[in-house]
Order: sequence, then C-alpha cells, then structure tokens
Amino acid sequence: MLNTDELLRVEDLKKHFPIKGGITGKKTVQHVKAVDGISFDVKRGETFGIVGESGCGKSTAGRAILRMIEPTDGHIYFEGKDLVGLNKTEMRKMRKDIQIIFQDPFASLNPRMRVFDIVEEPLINFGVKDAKERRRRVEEVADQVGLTLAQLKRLPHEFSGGQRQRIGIARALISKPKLIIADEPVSALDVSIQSQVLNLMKDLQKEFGLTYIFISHDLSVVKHFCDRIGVMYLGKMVEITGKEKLYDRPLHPYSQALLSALPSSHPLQKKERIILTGDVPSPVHPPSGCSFHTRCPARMEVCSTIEPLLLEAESDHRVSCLLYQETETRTG
Amino acid sequence: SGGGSEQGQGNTKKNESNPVTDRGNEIVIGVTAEPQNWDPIDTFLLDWSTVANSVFEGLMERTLDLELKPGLAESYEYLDDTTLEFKLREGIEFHNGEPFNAEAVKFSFDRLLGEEGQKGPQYSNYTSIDSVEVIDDFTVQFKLNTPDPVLLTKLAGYGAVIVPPKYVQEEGDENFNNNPVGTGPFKMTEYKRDQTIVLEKNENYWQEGLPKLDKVTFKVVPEASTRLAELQTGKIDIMKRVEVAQADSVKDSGFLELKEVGTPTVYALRFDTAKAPVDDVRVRQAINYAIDKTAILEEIMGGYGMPISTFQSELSFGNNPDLEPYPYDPEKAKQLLKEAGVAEGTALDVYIPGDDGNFKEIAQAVAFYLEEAGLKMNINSVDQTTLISDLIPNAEAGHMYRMGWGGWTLDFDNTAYLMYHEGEQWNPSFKDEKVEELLAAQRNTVDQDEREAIFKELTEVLYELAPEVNLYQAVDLYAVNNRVKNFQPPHEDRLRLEEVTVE
Amino acid sequence: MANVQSTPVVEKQKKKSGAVKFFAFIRNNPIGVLGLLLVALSVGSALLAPWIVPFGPTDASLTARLDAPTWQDTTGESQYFLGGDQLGRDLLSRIIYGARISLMVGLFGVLISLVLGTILGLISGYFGKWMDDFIMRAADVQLAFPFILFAIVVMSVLGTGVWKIIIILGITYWVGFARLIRGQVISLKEQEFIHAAKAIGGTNFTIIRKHILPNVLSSIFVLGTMYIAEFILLEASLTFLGLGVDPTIPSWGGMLADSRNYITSAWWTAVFPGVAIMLTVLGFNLLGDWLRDRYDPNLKV
Amino acid sequence: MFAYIVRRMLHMLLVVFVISLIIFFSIRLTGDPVSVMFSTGEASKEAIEAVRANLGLDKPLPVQYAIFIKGLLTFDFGESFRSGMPVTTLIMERAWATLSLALGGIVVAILIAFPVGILSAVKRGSGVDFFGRIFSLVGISFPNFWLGIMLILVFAVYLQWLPASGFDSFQHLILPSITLGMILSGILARLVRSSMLEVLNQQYISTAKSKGISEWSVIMKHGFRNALLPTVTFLGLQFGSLLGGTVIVEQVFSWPGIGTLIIDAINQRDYPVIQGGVIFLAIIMVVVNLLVDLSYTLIDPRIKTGKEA
Amino acid sequence: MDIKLLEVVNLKVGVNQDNKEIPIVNGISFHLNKGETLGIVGESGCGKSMTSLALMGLLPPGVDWQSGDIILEDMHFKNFKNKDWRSVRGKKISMIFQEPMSSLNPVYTVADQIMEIVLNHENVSKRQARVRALEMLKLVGIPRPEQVLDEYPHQLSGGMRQRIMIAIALACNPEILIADEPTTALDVTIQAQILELMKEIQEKLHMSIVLITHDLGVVAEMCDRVMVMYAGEIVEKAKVVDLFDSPKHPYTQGLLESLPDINKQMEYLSSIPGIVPAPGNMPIGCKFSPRCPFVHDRCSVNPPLFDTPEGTKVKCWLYEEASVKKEAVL
Ligand SMILES: Nc1ncnc2c1ncn2[C@@H]1O[C@H](COP(=O)(O)OP(=O)(O)OP(=O)(O)O)[C@@H](O)[C@H]1O
Ligand SMILES: Nc1ncnc2c1ncn2[C@@H]1O[C@H](COP(=O)(O)OP(=O)(O)OP(=O)(O)O)[C@@H](O)[C@H]1O
Ligand SMILES: [Mg+2]
Ligand SMILES: [Mg+2]
Ligand code: NI
Repeated sequence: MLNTDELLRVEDLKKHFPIKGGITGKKTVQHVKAVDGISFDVKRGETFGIVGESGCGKSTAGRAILRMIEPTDGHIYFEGKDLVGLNKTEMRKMRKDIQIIFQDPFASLNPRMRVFDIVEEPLINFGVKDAKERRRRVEEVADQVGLTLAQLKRLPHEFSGGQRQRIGIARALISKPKLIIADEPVSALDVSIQSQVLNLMKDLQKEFGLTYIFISHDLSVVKHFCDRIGVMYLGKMVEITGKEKLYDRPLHPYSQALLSALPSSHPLQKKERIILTGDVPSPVHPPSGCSFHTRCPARMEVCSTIEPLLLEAESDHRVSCLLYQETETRTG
Repeated sequence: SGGGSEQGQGNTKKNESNPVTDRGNEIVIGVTAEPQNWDPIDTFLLDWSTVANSVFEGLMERTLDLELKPGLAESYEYLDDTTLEFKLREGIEFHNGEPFNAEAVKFSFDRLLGEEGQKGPQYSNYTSIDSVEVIDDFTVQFKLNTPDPVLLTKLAGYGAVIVPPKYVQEEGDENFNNNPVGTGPFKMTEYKRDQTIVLEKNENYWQEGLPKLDKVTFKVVPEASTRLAELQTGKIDIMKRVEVAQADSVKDSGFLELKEVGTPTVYALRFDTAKAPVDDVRVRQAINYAIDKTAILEEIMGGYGMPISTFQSELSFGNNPDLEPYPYDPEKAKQLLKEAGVAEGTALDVYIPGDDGNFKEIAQAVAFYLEEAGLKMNINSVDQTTLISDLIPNAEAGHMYRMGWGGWTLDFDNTAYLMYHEGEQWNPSFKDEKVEELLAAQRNTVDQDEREAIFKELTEVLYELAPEVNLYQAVDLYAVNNRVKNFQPPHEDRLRLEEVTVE
Repeated sequence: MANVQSTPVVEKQKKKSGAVKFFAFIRNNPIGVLGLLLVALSVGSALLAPWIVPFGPTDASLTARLDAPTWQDTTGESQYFLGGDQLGRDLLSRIIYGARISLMVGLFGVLISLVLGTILGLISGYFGKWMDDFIMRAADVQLAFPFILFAIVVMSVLGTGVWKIIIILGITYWVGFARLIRGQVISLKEQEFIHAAKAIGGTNFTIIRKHILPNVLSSIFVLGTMYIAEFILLEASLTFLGLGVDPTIPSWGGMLADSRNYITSAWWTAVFPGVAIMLTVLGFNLLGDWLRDRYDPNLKV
Repeated sequence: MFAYIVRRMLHMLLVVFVISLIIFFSIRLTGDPVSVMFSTGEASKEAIEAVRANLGLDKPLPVQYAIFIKGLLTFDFGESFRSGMPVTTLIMERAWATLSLALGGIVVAILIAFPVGILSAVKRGSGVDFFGRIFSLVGISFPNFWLGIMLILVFAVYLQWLPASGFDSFQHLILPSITLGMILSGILARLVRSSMLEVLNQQYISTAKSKGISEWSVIMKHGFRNALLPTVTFLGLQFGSLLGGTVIVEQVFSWPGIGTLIIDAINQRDYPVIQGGVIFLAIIMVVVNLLVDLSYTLIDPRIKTGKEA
Repeated sequence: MDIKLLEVVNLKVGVNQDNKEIPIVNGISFHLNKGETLGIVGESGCGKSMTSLALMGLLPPGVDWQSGDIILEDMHFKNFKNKDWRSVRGKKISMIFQEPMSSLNPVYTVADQIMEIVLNHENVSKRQARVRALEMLKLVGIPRPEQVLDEYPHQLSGGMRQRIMIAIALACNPEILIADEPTTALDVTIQAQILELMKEIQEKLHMSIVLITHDLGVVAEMCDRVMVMYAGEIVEKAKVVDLFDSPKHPYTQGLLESLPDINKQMEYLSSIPGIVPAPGNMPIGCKFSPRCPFVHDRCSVNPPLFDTPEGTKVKCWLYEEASVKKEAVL
C-alpha cells in the first residue's frame, strides 16, 4: 500500500478561513473556503505543478501542507507520516525536510538581516550548534545558488530581484530538505531573470534529487518546469495529469479556457479563443454544484446541482467534470 | 540689592487711564473659588464667607476690626454659666419677605444641631448648645450643656447665621443650596457655579442707608496671573488674593491700589518631634536660630507678613506680645547642634504642599539657611490634600512639614488644643505633660483673665520646646481699582461691602 | 507578472571629501540638523553643567532677588547674564542645570513606557486572541483614566520626586507604544519573511526577537523621540499643578510654574525657562519628525 | 452593523466597569476626604469621625462599592461631599462649557493644521514645507499653561482685544481655544501632511490628473478626501481626551469645565464627584470613538463596519 | 495608412542629483501613426512608464523633462504650461494604468469618476454627462451598467475596474490611448477579456494605442509595431512580425529565447546573464554590452540606431555594415 515512490500524499485537504462576526465578534459567521478538499500525491524527484487563477487557493494549499496555516481538515502524509497529527515542536522539526520559496523576493527576506544570517538561520533553528560548521554550509550553499562570499555580508535591499530569489532558494536549501514548495518563485521576475532562476532550480533538483511542488499562474512556465500538473479552481482541484496530456488534451472546460487564453507566442499564430465571461466567484459563496458552472461554456443543466468528483477519466488523468462522469452513479 | 524689584518700585506710578469707564453703581470682585453650596451649615470654606457674609447675618457679628458686637440681636446676657439670652431686633425681613423673629432663630439652630446639620462640618462647633428656646417673638434663650468660653465668637461664625424657616422648609434643601436667602445687605440674584455670583442691593435692609452699592458681582478666576490680567484690564474692580509676586505690578499701576491686612492665619514648619534628630529640643531650637526669618519676610514675602513667636497671630486671644521670635544666630545654632551631637550634613526631610508658590520659595530659603548651619534639607513637594489628610496625621510627613492654621475663633484654645493635645488628628507626635496640664486648665474656666494668664505660661513653655519654626502671620493682599471707595479689606476673608461706594 | 518595485536610484558612490558630504547632509536634511543641534545643546548642558555654569544653581542670595539680566540692568549691580530668580539665584545656571531634570524625565520616562509598551504590544500583536483582547482593553482603561488623577494616586501611595514622575509617565504612556507596535506587528505578521521564518523552523520567540523586533525598532525610536518632548512638557504641567519635583532642584517646569506671577514684574524669570523648554522640545520633535520621514514614513502620529 | 454596535457597547460596559473598580479603590488610597474638609475649619477627632459616619465612609469598602455601583446603574453618582449637590447636576452644568472648549480647540486646530499640512505635503521639500513643519512643531513645544498666560498677556492685557477669562460669550472662547488648538494643531498638521503624502502617491491621483482636471481639484477632491480618514480617527480620539484633558487650560482661563470639576474634587477628595466625573468622561470617550468608527462609513465607502473581522 | 499623429523627438527624462543629470529615459525618438497600436516592451525599470508619463506631462516630482520634444498636431509639449497640459490630458491623450485595484478613487462612485472627465472637457450638463457615463459602461461591456454606475470601486472585481478605467479614458474620445501594462495585474482569463475589448474598441473608435508591457505574448497579440527598450534607450524598433521572426538586437533575441514556449519542450531555457543596470550606474558605451554574448571592442561606444534592410531599426554595432543609412544621433 505504501508506495515508496510517493513522497507526499494530500488527502481531502481543507482550509476554511473563518469570518468573524456576531455580537461578541467571536462567533464565526461565514467561511472563506480557500481550499476545499483537494487530494493529490507527489512522487519523489518529480515536480508537481499547481496552476490556477489568483485567489483559487494555490498558496493556501502550499502553506497548509507545511502547516504554516493549520488545515481545517484532511491529511498530509509525508513519507507515510501524517503531518496533521504532529504537535508544534514535531512539526517544527519536520520543516527541515519540507521547505518553501516565496513569490515576492522583496517581502520574503527580512530587510534588516544580512544575507549570511538569513541563510544561516535554519541551521540555528534546526540545532546545528557549531558555528564553523554553519559557516561552511552557508558558504557551500551560497556557491551552489551562485552568490559570492562578498555578497553574503550585504543586506537584501542591495540585491536585484533575481539575486534575492537566489537567497531565498539558498535559505530553503540549506537544511537539505526533501521537498520544496515553490510558491510562484518567478512571477515577480523579469523574463530574462526568470529563466536564470528556473534553470538554477532545475540544476539543484538534479544535484540533490529534490522534489518540488511548483505553484504558478503562468501556464507556459508550468509546462516548461513541471512533470505533473494540478489545475485549481475556487479551492478545488479540477484536473490532475501529466503535462503532455494536459497541454495536448485538456479535459476540463476550465483548463481548456485557461490554455486558450494564453497570448500566442507569435503574431501570425492566431488562436481560436475561448473567452470566459464574468469573474471568478467569491470563495465565501461558491456556486452550487460544479463551482465552474457559472462561467462554463459547456455547462449542462445538472452542473448547477451535482458536484463532480475528481475521477480518473483516462489512465493517469483525473478530472472533476460531469462531462466525463456518469451522473446516475453519483445521484444514487 | 534687587535690581528688578527696585526698578519696579521706582515710585513712578504709570499714568494709565482707568480702563473701567461704563460700570455704574456696581463693582466686580475677582475671587479664587466659590464654595459650590451656599447652605451655611454645609460649609467650612473661607470662600463661602467672602460672598455669603453679605447675604446672611448671625445674632452676633464681628466688625472689620474683629470686635464682637450684636448683629441681628439687639443685646445679649448670660443668665448663668449655661444660659444665654438674646433680645432680637424687630422689623427685619428676609430677602423673600419672611419676617425675622425668635422662631427663625430657633429653626436655624434646630436645623444646625439636628439631623441635617450633623451631616455637615459646622455642627461640631456648636455642640455645647443643648437647645434654643423661644421666650417671646423677639427673645430667645440658649441652653448650654457645658460652659463655652468662645460661644459668642462662634455665634458670629458661619454655621450660626439665621435662615428663613418657611423658605427652607417649602423650597427644599437643594434649592436653598443654590438660592440662598438671608437678612444681609445684599441678596443673591444669580449664581452660575464656578463662574459668577451676582448680589443685588437689599432695598429693605435694616440698617438705614445701606448698602450703598446697587450690585456686586463675584467672578471666579482661580489662576492668579489671570486674575491680575482681569484687574489690569478693568474687568474686575477688586482682586482678592494678590500674590506677593504681583504686588509690584499692582503698585506700579496708575489706577490700582494695593491693600494689605493681617489675618489670623499663621504659617510654620512643624517638627515631627518623634523623629531623630528633631526629637531633641536643642536641635529644634538650633533650627529656629539658624533661619533668618526677618530676611525671608522682607525679601521673599516682600514684607507682606508679620513675625510670630508662637503658633498664633497677634489677633489671637492668648498671643504673648512679650515673646520675641527666635533671633537669627547662626553661631548659636551651630553650637546647639554640636551639643546635640548632630553630624554635619545630616539630612532632614521637609514636606510642603506643591501648589503654594510662596512657600516653595520660603522652603528653599530655609534650606539655604540650614545648609549654612550644616544641615541638609530635602524638600518634598506633595499634593496639599495628601499632606493634610494623610501624611501629617500618619506621621509620614518627614522631619518637618508646612502647617498653616486659620485660627478663625481668634482664641488660642482652638489652635493649641488641636496642635498639642495628644492624639489629635494633626498632632501625630508632640507630647508634653506641662502643656497638657495647661491646656486642660484653660478649658475649665470662662474667666478670660485667668485664661490669659494660663496662655501666657503656655506660650512660654511652647516657645522653649519649639515644636515648630514659627515663620509668619499671613497678610492678605487686595488690589482695588481707584474708583472703589471705602473698601476696607477684612482680616478673615469676610468681605463687608455695605459701606463701599464707587466714584 | 512582474510587479517588481523599481530599483531606487543609487548614485555611484564616489569618494567625496568629508566637508562636502557634511554640507550636503545639512542642505538635504535641514530639519534633522536643526533638531540635532537643539538636542545636542540641551544634552550638552545637562552633561557639562557643573563645568559651564557661571554660578551655583542653588546659591541663593536674597539681595540679588529678581535682578535683571546684565544687559537690561540699569542699576549696574546685577551680575547674572539672564537675571536672577525669586531667591536671587542665577537663572542661566539654573537653566543649564535644569536640562538634567527635563532630560532625565524625558529619557527614563520614555525608557519605561517603551519597554513596557513594546513587550505588551509585541505580545498583543503577535499572539492575538485573548491576550490581545486583554491588553487592548487594559489600554482602553488606561486611556480613559485621567492622567492627573493617576499621578495623584501614585504620588500619594509612593510619595513624590523625580523618579515618581518618571514612573507615572512610564506607566501611563505604555499605551502609545503598545498600540503602535501592535499595529505594526499585525501587519508584519502577514509579511512573507515572517512566514518564511516560521517555515524554516523558527520558534515564536526567535521570530519575535530576530524578525519582528528589529523591524519595529525604528518606529519605536521615532515615537520615543516624540514622547521625550511630550514628557518634558508634562513634567512642567505637573509642576504647574503642584506635583513637581523638589523645588531646590532646578527644573524648567518648576522655574516656569513658580515664575508665572512675576511675568509682569520680572519677565525674564518666566521667559528664559520657557524658551529653554521650547527649544529642547522643538529639538526632539524635529529630530523625531526627521527620523520618521527617513525611516518610517508610514508612521501615523 | 447592529451586531457591531452592540459589541462595541459591551466593550464599553466592560471598560467602564473596570474603571469604576479602579477609580473607586484607588482614590481611597489617597487620603481622607473628611480631614480635608476640616483642614481650614478646625475640628476635633470625634467630630471628624462623626462626619465620616454621616458620609457613609465608615462602612466596609465592598459595601460602599456596592452602593456606588447600584447608583451607577441608574446614572446616579451620589451627592458631592463638598457641596451636597447631586453629582449628575454638577457634571451636566459643565458639560456645555467643556464641549464648547473641546470643539473650539478642534476648530482652531483644523483651521491651522489643514492648510499647513496640505500645503506642506503638496509642496514637499520646499520652503513652504520647511516653515510649515517648523511652525506646527513650535506649536507643540510650549507648556500649555505658559502659552495660555502669554496669550492673556498679549491679547488681553496689552492689546486688550479679548477677555482674559470667563465663560460668557464667543469672545471668551477664543483664547482658550487657541491655546488648546495650537497644541493639537501641531500634531494634526503632521498627520495631515503624512496622510496627504501617502494619498498623493496613490495611483488614483495619477488617474485624476490624467483626466486633465485642475491641480487644486486633484488635491482637494481626490487627495484630501482620502486623507481625511486617519485625520478623523485622530480627531475623534482627541475629542474624547480633550473633554477631560483640558484641566490646565481651564485653570488658566477660569473655564468652568469638567476637568476643573474633577481636579477640584480630587483636591478635596470629593469621592462621588471624582467617581462620577471620571466615569462620565470614560463613557463619553468610548461613545465618541464609536461614533468616529461609524462616521467612517460616511467618509469611506469601503468600510463596512459590520463586516469587520 | 501611415499618418503620423504623434512624434517624440529625442526625449530625455531624468533626475537631478547633486547637480548631475541622471537619465532615466535617454534620448528616445519615435512616432505614432493614426489608428495603429505601438508596443513598448522592456524589462522592469527600463523607463517604459516614464516615457508614457512624459507623454501625459505627469512625470513624478523629482523627475524632470530634460530635453527633447513631443509633438502632437501643431502642439509642442515642451513649451506646455499647466493649462495646456490640462487641455490635452483626457481629451487628446488618455491613459490607463497597471493597477486597476488602485487607479480608481475609492471614495467616489463609478458615475462620479466618469462624469468628472466629461464635465471637465465638455460643456455639458450633469445629466448629459451621466448619460455619457452609462454609454461608456455599455461600450466597455459592463454587465448591469445602470447599477454599476452608482457603485463604488471596491464593490467591483479587478477586471471590471480595468474596464471602468478604459471607460474613463475613452469618455472624451481621445485620439491616443496610452495603456501602461493594462493587464499585468489581471488573471489570464481576464487578461484575454480586456485585450479583446481593447481591440474591439480600437476598431470602433479608430484611435491609436501605445501599449506598454513586459509580456511579449501580449505584444504579439496586439501590436502593429514594437519598440524594445533597454536601460532608458530604444534598442530595436520593428514591425511586430519582423521582431518575432528575426529579432536583431542581441537583447531582443535573448528575451525571446528566454521565454518558455508552450509549443516546445526543452530541458533548459536560454537566459541572459546578469541584471538590468540601474540609472546612475550605467555601463559606458552600449548599455547592454556587459550582458551581451557578442560583445566586442566597438561596444565601448554607444551605437546609434542602424536601419536594417528589413526596415527594422536596431541599436547595435553588429548592424553597422548592413545598415542602409544611419539615423541621426544627437
Ligand atoms: N488569512 C486569510 N484569511 C482569510 N482569507 C484568506 C486568508 N488567506 C487567503 N485567504 C483567501 O483565500 C483565498 C485563496 O487565497 P490564496 O492566497 O491561497 O490564493 P492564490 O491562489 O495563492 O492566489 P494568488 O495567485 O493571488 O497568489 C482567497 O480568496 C483569499 O482571499
Ligand atoms: N519618482 C521617481 N524618482 C526617481 N526615479 C524614479 C522615479 N520613478 C521611477 N524612477 C526610476 O526610473 C526608472 C524607470 O522607471 P519606469 O517606471 O519607467 O520603469 P518601467 O519600465 O515602467 O518598469 P516596470 O515594468 O517595473 O513598470 C527606474 O529605474 C526607476 O527606479
Ligand atoms: Mg498565492
Ligand atoms: Mg511601469
Ligand atoms: Ni506576469
């Protein structure tokens, strides 16, 4: 049952942010269903991509896995161990193995700490007592991400976005994690810099056998970087499959629209566009049934009442859409 | 010598024109505070009497020269040690038209001594009165439960003024608090709490031709510098409580006059005689010798104050004019301190109220003199109320503290008893058998000559024991606009305005 | 995508002579320089008082009472440059010494309120929940409680003196720091580098100490400077109400409060201490304002 | 929205309750009102005890507190020890004076601070900015009693333009309002300046400019309106504390306000008045803050208080 | 077709620091034809926004117009006073910004904000202005426009806000619309909606658009001609097809290659080493030389724009020989 290949398995993960109200201000009156029951697994050494529009819950999912925000429900098995059951201290130790890289290279580094201290900090937290050892490892990792020793003495504001992102990567890497969650690591960077960072991450993956969860809203970057991809919409996973399948033959209407919305890479290559109407609904009041039905060009009558499940539509290709599901089996 | 003050006093009165031009037969008086409540039995404040003295009258009255004479009474007579009979004046009316008669007197005292009065602070002064009996419409008798040598004085006091029975009963207490009615030369026609009090002429006043003013307005201005500003701009005619520091400004002005008057209030630095080293009488005397009180009076007080030898004013019955204040003799002081074995640089804690600017200066001067004598003085300025209600009674006010004493009965008994009798509120530590003996003796007689003799002895004993550094008898300063005539400042805040006229 | 902050214009650092830099600094920061100068003046007076005063600050001489300033004097007797006070002490010397009390009240008062407020603000902002509720309600209560009354209560329990004033100011004004810091912590908490600190296994304590505190320090510092100014004035006000320090110790507040009745007869006794307070307070305010502009432009009041 | 108001009311009750506890017990640490009563009229120890009993001060403290709270529930703060007047009457008599002074101070502060702050922000870094800032800082660098006395000297004594003290007419309001307003204006001008600077950097200011409307219109209509929010918060907070915190100004100008009432009461240890006054101010303060919060909805449509987390 | 509407001549914009001019936009020249869409691409900080703000006379305080001119019809912007600018802004040239979330004033309703520009430029009554506002909302495809008129910006989504911005910009029928990264902050599906809308409206109203973006995909989609900016200078001007088919400047080439292509799969992306230089810290000579794979001696001198036979203009010595003629450099 335990797949040795499998590093992480997320089961029915939920994160509902309470909206407080009422007379005392303590009562929860509503929930933002930021992540509403997602399941997927990540294999050792692969890169699992999560794409979706802003606010669909990508970051929340990433953070919930690290338990930086407490999941409302669900299980997160890391190497077979359920992270949800761990107490605070155990979880803190666990973070040695799971690390995260953030989107904003400007906000994710403490502006008042020197680069050396930033990169060194995880070692202190994870109990490396020997200062010399720490220095050695900081210098080692700095070298790996392409920072010079002289740069280690500087403050973050003296660096450009790409360099800052390298610092963030170094910080994540120093504790020798097995899994790195990269939350839009290149969204804030210019194209010319973006490719530098992506290349670096690829190198490191090869060198250390890292596993990535790569969160992004940029479909071309995800295609370039990931092995398998999950598409999220309004807190739910709507499609999970390998990248070839997704890009060649997306099944979910949302995935299809997303792909078609991508600007073409050449002026003469005119695409047939699926322009979605309307905006993403609020996660406080997600539509009934299939949450995409309000914008879906292939909407059927049942879509507004029956909630599709994420089921295998073909081998290694799961999709949550009633177009591919026998609704009768569901209603019973 | 002082350049500043002398410059000021250059006796060149400025030729300013009087800013008061259009005020008629009325005056405005700037006062520091008002009592909030005009009911005579509820008050103990000098500020009450400043105004209410023109509204209310008692059976006895005290003239501006502090002489006792019948007021609403025509005459009085001690029938025996414990019975006092008054004949009342006839034909007097309260401001509301009610007649003044024996019933009113009885009512007033029943009220003072009854439930209502017992809640207030005045009651305790009159406990020697057992009852008041109406003999006829204009004759009353006071029955006493014990001989009371100062009763007549007290009958000229606040609590003993006569109030209109019907008005008080019908209109209720709260109304009376705000709209007092008496028999005095002026009636109160307007009262805005903490702002203004307006008195208007009582047309039916029993003394022919009085009062001469039509209207008197009291304006409450607590801050002295503001009060002076009001005076200088002609917004007020008479300023009560001129600070010594302001005296020169007043004297410089072309249209103001400074009036000074001695008060029964005396100031001293009292010793806590239980605390070393001031438990040693030699040390207390030494400190008395070390301080140049004359210089303090002259320089800091600008001469506005009078020296005292014991803790009472020259107005007080029992004052001993033969005693000279301790002279300034630093050599003697040092010698006494040496005898007492007080080390050079010994520190004394002194507590003074923080809101008395004059006394702060005095305390600093005292500190300066003590330093010359080899003592160090730490001045603690504290909230006045804390000092009086908490620190002094609990003997927590250091080695010395400022004590001011009104002595309004003008009889040393009141002061001496409360200051030197063991166990009294403001006497946490002083104790002397001879003093106790003398205090008891003077209370056991109504013979004033005998009492005077006892007081003479008492003052001599106290002089030697030096339970305080007696500093001075206060002088009240009033500033008066030239247009006001016949204004004579009172010794004890009770303004008399019926003779006052304006130009 | 790219939503990168524009890189600030950095002039290539060439070696410039010290003097040039110095004057450039003055030209670019007139407010700060003026503030620094004024603060330096009063701090200098406080530190060097014993060596620079022309007379002893407590040397009374009743004969020199209210002597006019030498340059105003017509009698030729006055030897005091700024005149003599009510006890004939040299006003200038007292003003110089007075800096000590004012600065002491300012600095130590701020220190106490700063430490107290910072700790409570950090707890309140970082941990939130009931601790936040509790601390913020306490702040409400503190704010609604009249300061003067509080001062009188404390003084009658603890007695008076400079240190009591300092304590009173310290424990009244923690609210300002606590609220400021709480607000900042709450927004800092959502910053990515704090999330990052958690992700790399930091304990709450490390996160507060290493990541939060250093980032609120500049606002603390700015508010501190402004409070120093305010405390100096409050000491004067307490003295005005008769709750000040020992009158023999020269303090500006005391001098002002005691001299207000001499304003018309000996103006110098009221004006010079007032000017001393004003300049010092202005100095701290300017400094605070400048620091705020420089380090913490978002700080409100 | 309704729930929010109710919640705030509950907070308010809690704060008021805690204050009642603190005030009640702390003033009893500061000395005895009865000995204060007699400190000028002399009395024996027995007399003092008798009066104490009459005022109910001989009862155990918890009993006294219970009586006090019971009165509080019906807005009956008892009667003043000093004057025997109901505390509620004393407070209400002064409410208007206090209110007008606080308002006067705020108006003066606004008149000074808004132009200075706005100009400073718009002309940032210029001479106008420099002098505007210095000016507003000078305003808060005076001890207020000193400023008040100086104003009296200049405007009442030398120039004789305005009355020095009292509470009769609009003219009487001017000097105390200036004294109060000067101090407030320093802080307010700073606040207006920094809020304006922040707002003027916003994208929508560029949008407004790109419409081709006049500079003034951009600054006032788009800039100032948005900078108003922090300003109103500040003024609201200040208004609350101004009501009670004007003691010194009241003292200097003989202004019959609540601050003076409380201070006098403190000096007399007039417990019921202290208690009543402090609690009254606390209530006002909390209510004003609530009103300020509610007024946000008028200024800023984004804020829906009801949805506040 | 090619009627020149707007001409920018050697525009220089920069900051003055310690009496030294630090250029941000360093002497660029270009023109805009009627009805065309001109794209400006370049990395963050290269001066795209400054260029567009200069066109509006909205340079931020501290950033000065140092030299050069902008000519629209017979107006020379260089000589403009405040009043002249105001008559151009919103009337002749309109602008929409990158952040739809913050470019609308939060305290006024949608109607207020659209009417403001109409009332400012046209002599119409409030009622008429409101009617116009409603028309504009319909034009930009806002659902239930009547209600939205009286709503506040915070009640609308990002996409709707950007539509409203467009409505404001177009309310007075300007000849030129400057769109500074109009879709950068939006999601792909919304971006597609907005780009579609802009195309439609351009067709309807025949205006010229200056489209600023860092996304080459958007350029490919929208533009007729493109200028590539690097470090305050124009390094390449070309027809959009030419640019994608045969990019000339090494920077343009690098840029195109470093884009992950959804149609291709490769192990590594090619990338341009190094970082964009900051103003005030510019390399001498060709600004791109430190990052250029073809750098050689000539590059220590800043090259002029060379015309290539294809009609592209490119600022690189590599094209010196091939160039037909040089564009004058000042
Ligand atoms: N702390 C929070 N409290 C309440 N709601 C939250 C919180 N954090 C996120 N949300 C909401 O949860 C939803 C998902 O947010 P999340 O940040 O995970 O989206 P995302 O997919 O990462 O979007 P983006 O691409 O913009 O980063 C959003 O609607 C957001 O408003
Ligand atoms: N107000 C300012 N004062 C001084 N320099 C500025 C100012 N605003 C921007 N700059 C500088 O001008 C340069 C160009 O900025 P600009 O905003 O035009 O870049 P951009 O190409 O629009 O970048 P982005 O893609 O990030 O919007 C940047 O290096 C920036 O640091
Ligand atoms: Mg995210
Ligand atoms: Mg830009
Ligand atoms: Ni992007």
